[in-house]
Amino acid sequence: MEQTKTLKLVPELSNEKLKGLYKQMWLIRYFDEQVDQFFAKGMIHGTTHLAVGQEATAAGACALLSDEDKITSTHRGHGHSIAKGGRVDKMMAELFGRTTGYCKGKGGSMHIADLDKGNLGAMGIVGGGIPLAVGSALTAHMKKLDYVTVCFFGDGASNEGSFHEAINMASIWDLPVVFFCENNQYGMSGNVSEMTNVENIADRAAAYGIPGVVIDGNDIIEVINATYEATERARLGEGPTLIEAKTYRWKGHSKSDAKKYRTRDEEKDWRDNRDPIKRFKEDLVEAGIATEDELETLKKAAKQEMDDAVEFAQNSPMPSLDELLTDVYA
Amino acid sequence: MEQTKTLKLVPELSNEKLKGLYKQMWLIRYFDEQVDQFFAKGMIHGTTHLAVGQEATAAGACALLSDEDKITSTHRGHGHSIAKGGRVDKMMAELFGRTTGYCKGKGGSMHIADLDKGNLGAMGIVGGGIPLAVGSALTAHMKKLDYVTVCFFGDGASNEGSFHEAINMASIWDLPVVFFCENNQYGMSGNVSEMTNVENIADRAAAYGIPGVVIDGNDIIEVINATYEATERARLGEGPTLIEAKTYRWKGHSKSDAKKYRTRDEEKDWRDNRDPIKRFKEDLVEAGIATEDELETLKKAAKQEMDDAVEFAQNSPMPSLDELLTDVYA
Amino acid sequence: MREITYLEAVREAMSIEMRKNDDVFLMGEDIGVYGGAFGVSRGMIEEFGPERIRNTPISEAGIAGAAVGSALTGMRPIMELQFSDFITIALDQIVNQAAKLRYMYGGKGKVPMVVRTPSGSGTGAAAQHSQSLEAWVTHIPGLKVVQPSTAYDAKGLLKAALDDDNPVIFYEHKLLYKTSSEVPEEEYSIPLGKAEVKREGTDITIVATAIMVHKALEAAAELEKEGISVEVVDPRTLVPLDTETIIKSVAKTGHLVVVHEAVKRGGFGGEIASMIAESEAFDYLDAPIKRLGGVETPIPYNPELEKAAIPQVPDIVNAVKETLTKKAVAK
Amino acid sequence: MREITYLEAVREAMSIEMRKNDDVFLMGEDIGVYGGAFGVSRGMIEEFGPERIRNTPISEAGIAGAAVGSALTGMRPIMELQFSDFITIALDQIVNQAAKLRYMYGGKGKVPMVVRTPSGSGTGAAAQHSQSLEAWVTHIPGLKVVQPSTAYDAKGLLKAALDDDNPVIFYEHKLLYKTSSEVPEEEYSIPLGKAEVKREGTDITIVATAIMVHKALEAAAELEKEGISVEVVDPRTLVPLDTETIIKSVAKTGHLVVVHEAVKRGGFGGEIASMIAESEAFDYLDAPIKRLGGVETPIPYNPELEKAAIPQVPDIVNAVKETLTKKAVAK
Ligand SMILES: Cc1ncc(C[n+]2csc(CCOP(=O)(O)OP(=O)(O)O)c2C)c(N)n1
Ligand SMILES: Cc1ncc(C[n+]2csc(CCOP(=O)(O)OP(=O)(O)O)c2C)c(N)n1
Ligand SMILES: [Mg+2]
Ligand SMILES: [Mg+2]
Repeated sequence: MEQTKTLKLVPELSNEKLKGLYKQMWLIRYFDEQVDQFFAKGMIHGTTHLAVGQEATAAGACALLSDEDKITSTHRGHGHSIAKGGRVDKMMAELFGRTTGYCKGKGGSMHIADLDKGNLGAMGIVGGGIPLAVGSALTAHMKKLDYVTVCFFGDGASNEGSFHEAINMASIWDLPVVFFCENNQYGMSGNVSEMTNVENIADRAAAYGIPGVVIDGNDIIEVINATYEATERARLGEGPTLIEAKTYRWKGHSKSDAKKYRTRDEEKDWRDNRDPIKRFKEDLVEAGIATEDELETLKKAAKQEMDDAVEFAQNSPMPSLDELLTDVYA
Repeated sequence: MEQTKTLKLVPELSNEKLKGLYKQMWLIRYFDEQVDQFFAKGMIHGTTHLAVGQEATAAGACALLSDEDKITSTHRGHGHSIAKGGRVDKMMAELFGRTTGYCKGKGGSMHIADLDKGNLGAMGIVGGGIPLAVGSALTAHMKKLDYVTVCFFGDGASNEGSFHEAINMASIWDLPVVFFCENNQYGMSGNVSEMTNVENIADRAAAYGIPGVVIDGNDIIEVINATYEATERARLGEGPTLIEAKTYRWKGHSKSDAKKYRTRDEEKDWRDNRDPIKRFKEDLVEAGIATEDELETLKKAAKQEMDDAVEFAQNSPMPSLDELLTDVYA
Repeated sequence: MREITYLEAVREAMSIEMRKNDDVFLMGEDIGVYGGAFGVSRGMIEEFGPERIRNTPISEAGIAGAAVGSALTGMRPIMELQFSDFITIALDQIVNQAAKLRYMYGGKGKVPMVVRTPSGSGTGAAAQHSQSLEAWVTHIPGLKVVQPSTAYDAKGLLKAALDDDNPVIFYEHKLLYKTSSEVPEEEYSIPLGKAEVKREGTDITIVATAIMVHKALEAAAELEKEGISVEVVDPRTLVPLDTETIIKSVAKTGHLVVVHEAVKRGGFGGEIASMIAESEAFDYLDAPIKRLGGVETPIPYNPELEKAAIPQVPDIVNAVKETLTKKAVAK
Repeated sequence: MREITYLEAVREAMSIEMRKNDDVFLMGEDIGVYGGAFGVSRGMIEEFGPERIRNTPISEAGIAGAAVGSALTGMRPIMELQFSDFITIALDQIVNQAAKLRYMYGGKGKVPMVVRTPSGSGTGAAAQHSQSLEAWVTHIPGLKVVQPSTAYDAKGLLKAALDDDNPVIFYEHKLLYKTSSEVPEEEYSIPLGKAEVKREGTDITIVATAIMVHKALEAAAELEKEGISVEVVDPRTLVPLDTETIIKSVAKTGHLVVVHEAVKRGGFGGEIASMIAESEAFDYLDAPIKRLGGVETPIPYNPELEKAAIPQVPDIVNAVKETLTKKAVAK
């Protein structure tokens, strides 16, 4: 396994899997860029939160999860959904409010869930998914199932009380859950350095006696390794881990954002010098896992998948008004 | 100042002040023991939470506070109230539901407040006072007043989201507030070692980049020193401190508690070997600050004050029914 | 038949279910050896062990969220919220997650959880431990809301709540815990959404909830002496609400008094009264509807003030008399 | 007179007050350079600086509690709660502390704070960002609750809220932010507890709140064409509620339709309808009261479903017609 050594990968991943991840990262990027355009054109209503620039965290953290494993996602959740096996056509249909969407058009961008694939859903309440992930881990613990739950949340969410209560509970019960903080430096506009008094969100692990790990969230290899170790630990019954992946969202917070709270230079730096896809591409090529051409083909395939998804979404039917009153109670 | 050296006191306190604290500790103990008896006899209704055994934390933490300085208190707040200058007659009258009580009989044991003395009030919601203390500190900060706010809460409260949100806010704004955790080992029944995964609650300071200090809460000298340092720091604009004082409540959680969650041996150990009043007495005598006789006289004076308070309370009038509808809106 | 207390009935309903179904467990503060703040779960940890009688930290939002997450993934949690006043802390998970997940997900997933919580005043615990906030949750689509008034109802309704695949908020009144009634040993279920006429009468209908059912019955007994025949309807579940039974009763009596302990303003009595004012029963109303509820103050500590803050038997008696004398004029 | 938007009116009221009174400050998430999620505070940090336009972490309970504590100690905070749905997180501090401290303390202390928060659906933000939960806070003694429907009202009511020594929850409707009306430049105050008849009429009264005021006015204009004269009453503040103006109108018209966006079940419409059903106006009612409110579902994402979830102009028109044809029979 010459190449994985070069990649410094801890778990073993086949070349096919690695190339699949590369394609997936493009799929995530294309999806959110497409959504951005549709919003700009007024073709999608509501609001949306794009994760362009953060592809490595979603793809890397979910890389080794099975369909039995669970995730909880956030308002910025398209990437998580794709990485957990979600179909971009059903996702795009959801954003178009169509019956073929993941939520039959009732949830929209912020609430995509795919329970069959272990995606417990995107939550629009910042920090709202953290206790929920603990509950999912509690089920695994009580039913002696060996799935793990990876809980995504942002740097901003780490200031919610739910973060504190939930991680404390998981820590005392040694639950199989991985708290995965995507620190993209900002909440909506608040910089993490203004909103917390610690250098790293992962430092907060000390409050719960659990490991706290800081990684480069734009290096998918680091993300895979850290999540692998944390999930292994969780499966062994040793309890939760708090992973903090430093990353950056290239776009504004949501559809309307003048981004006054940061500089264009800062954005350019992340975009030009820390693009997670570009970096993975270089790694793959250098490690001899794929050629530039192969990767270009994968990228094109991702684009094609997106184009198909858009077509599917646009051709899907709108829900009938009868749908309004269904699905409230089970 | 020979004696204060022996006492290892950092701030300077006059002998009178120290003797006053000794008497105050007895007043706190007598108050709560009296309340305990009244409850047992059915003379007071509702519920109550006694701090017998925890006298050093209240008395020590408030020892150097002025009337301008503020505290926020808890359901277990009689000691805090007395230590912050509260009058036991008005407190006892409150427990008897009389018009002469601190709250005119409307608040009862759990809600005694004395705004004139800087006691912002006892809160019945566990953790509820922590954000409130931050607000009080924010006022000091914004109005450039130099009072500090000491926020009392328990080990159990440190698992509430409000603890996390509030301390984080205070830490980023360097507010003049001291978070004073009275770790009496238990919530209502949950032992702190089962309910958190850290050795010390003070370890949680790491999550906010503030100092965390562990002290023996049954040694009033340690309490005075630690609070002094924290308030000095606060007044200098250097921000909050989290103090954890290890202590123990001798009585049950509230009026009905079979105390099945702990052993009689454990209770006996704290009572016999770590009585904060006995300890302070020995310190005072050894340091030559007071004689046994003098201290006995102070103790008797405290008892007398309590007896007077009870008489005052019992002879005070009940509120008229008209009182029901007043005081809702300012 | 044997009599047991309301508290025992709640415990029994939980225990029977937990013996049968491993997915059911109880989670909350001090529910272990302490037995819960009111002793409801006393003895349960001895039978079911600490995994299924799961003592939690003081973290209402965390507990509620863990309940939601475990329910979504296959468990059937019961959360004991120590005092119903603390729902203020747990509400996001209950209202924004539990109640909405299934709808937001287009009908996928379910959240079968029961939040059991003691409410009401009368214990001298003052403003932060004595509220009746059930109206809040009735306003939230996706939740069901139950308020048993007797031991018998408590056992049967809790069984139905536990069988329900939706989040159910189950209000237990503190002062009812020690009241007894005949309760079968075996399990039975009282469907959610079925009111019960607790006393039949012909002159006036009182719709009363929780402890007010008993006060209404007392008032009815007094009024009977004066020849006034009172029908007392206990909705038992606020959501779903058995409008049919209430409407039928009002259509029969032509007079309606609604009584609850919760503060009158914004209380669920408004929903019941307006439901009638909107329904066909409106035409049968011979006098304005009268609502009784708590006064517009926090609950005070002093016991006399505390009693005065909520409707008492004489208030109900008076309300009935007033309603019966105040005939509609213009119509 | 110049016209400004509702959003500008809110900003102007805050700014005027902040210029005069150093104790007033604004605290909330992203209210600084970002200008708040809806842009209400845009430009204010430039004028007042970051101390008084205080950007907070995402900590709704912490912010609310800090507001309470600062109010109790002499400041007059305005808290911007980014979406009113998040009150689920801040509620303990608002309900168990802010609303009750003064009463619990026997009349000592006061908590002069304003919680400003955008509510309502129509932006496609789905179930967790579109609710109208004002009924909850109306149920809590100690709080005041304001719901302006126009730019003019927003400015005047916010001034009154800022002057009030009690906690006031101030609901701003998202879809009203961009609506304009004539608004004086100087400051003025609209007393809390004064309803306004937004349109006079003789056949029927519509009591409508927030955005429903505008839909009711549209409906009234349509109905006028058919010769139906509609009076539209906007309570403006739910607590205190101007029952007098509402009763007077209903006594005049003999018919009442109540409309709000909030879910009908457990909504404040129940309070208004029952208040009338209990009042002397009951005798003048010629038909059952009709309430319109949101359907019993979370707010869906799809724009057509979203619209269908809350009352629209045709629904109001129909409700009026139904009410006018459905005369009371029995009385
Ligand atoms: C409880 C709550 N508060 C505020 C918001 C509004 N809001 C949505 S996203 C966001 C920023 C979240 O920051 P972070 O957790 O870092 O995630 P990111 O957006 O950076 O991915 C805010 C404030 C919300 N949705 N929920
Ligand atoms: C929010 C909330 N949850 C639960 C309770 C019930 N309760 C009152 S005191 C208490 C234990 C508090 O423990 P701790 O903070 O350690 O304080 P202590 O009682 O030991 O002084 C509990 C659970 C409450 N009053 N408020
Ligand atoms: Mg972020
Ligand atoms: Mg404790």
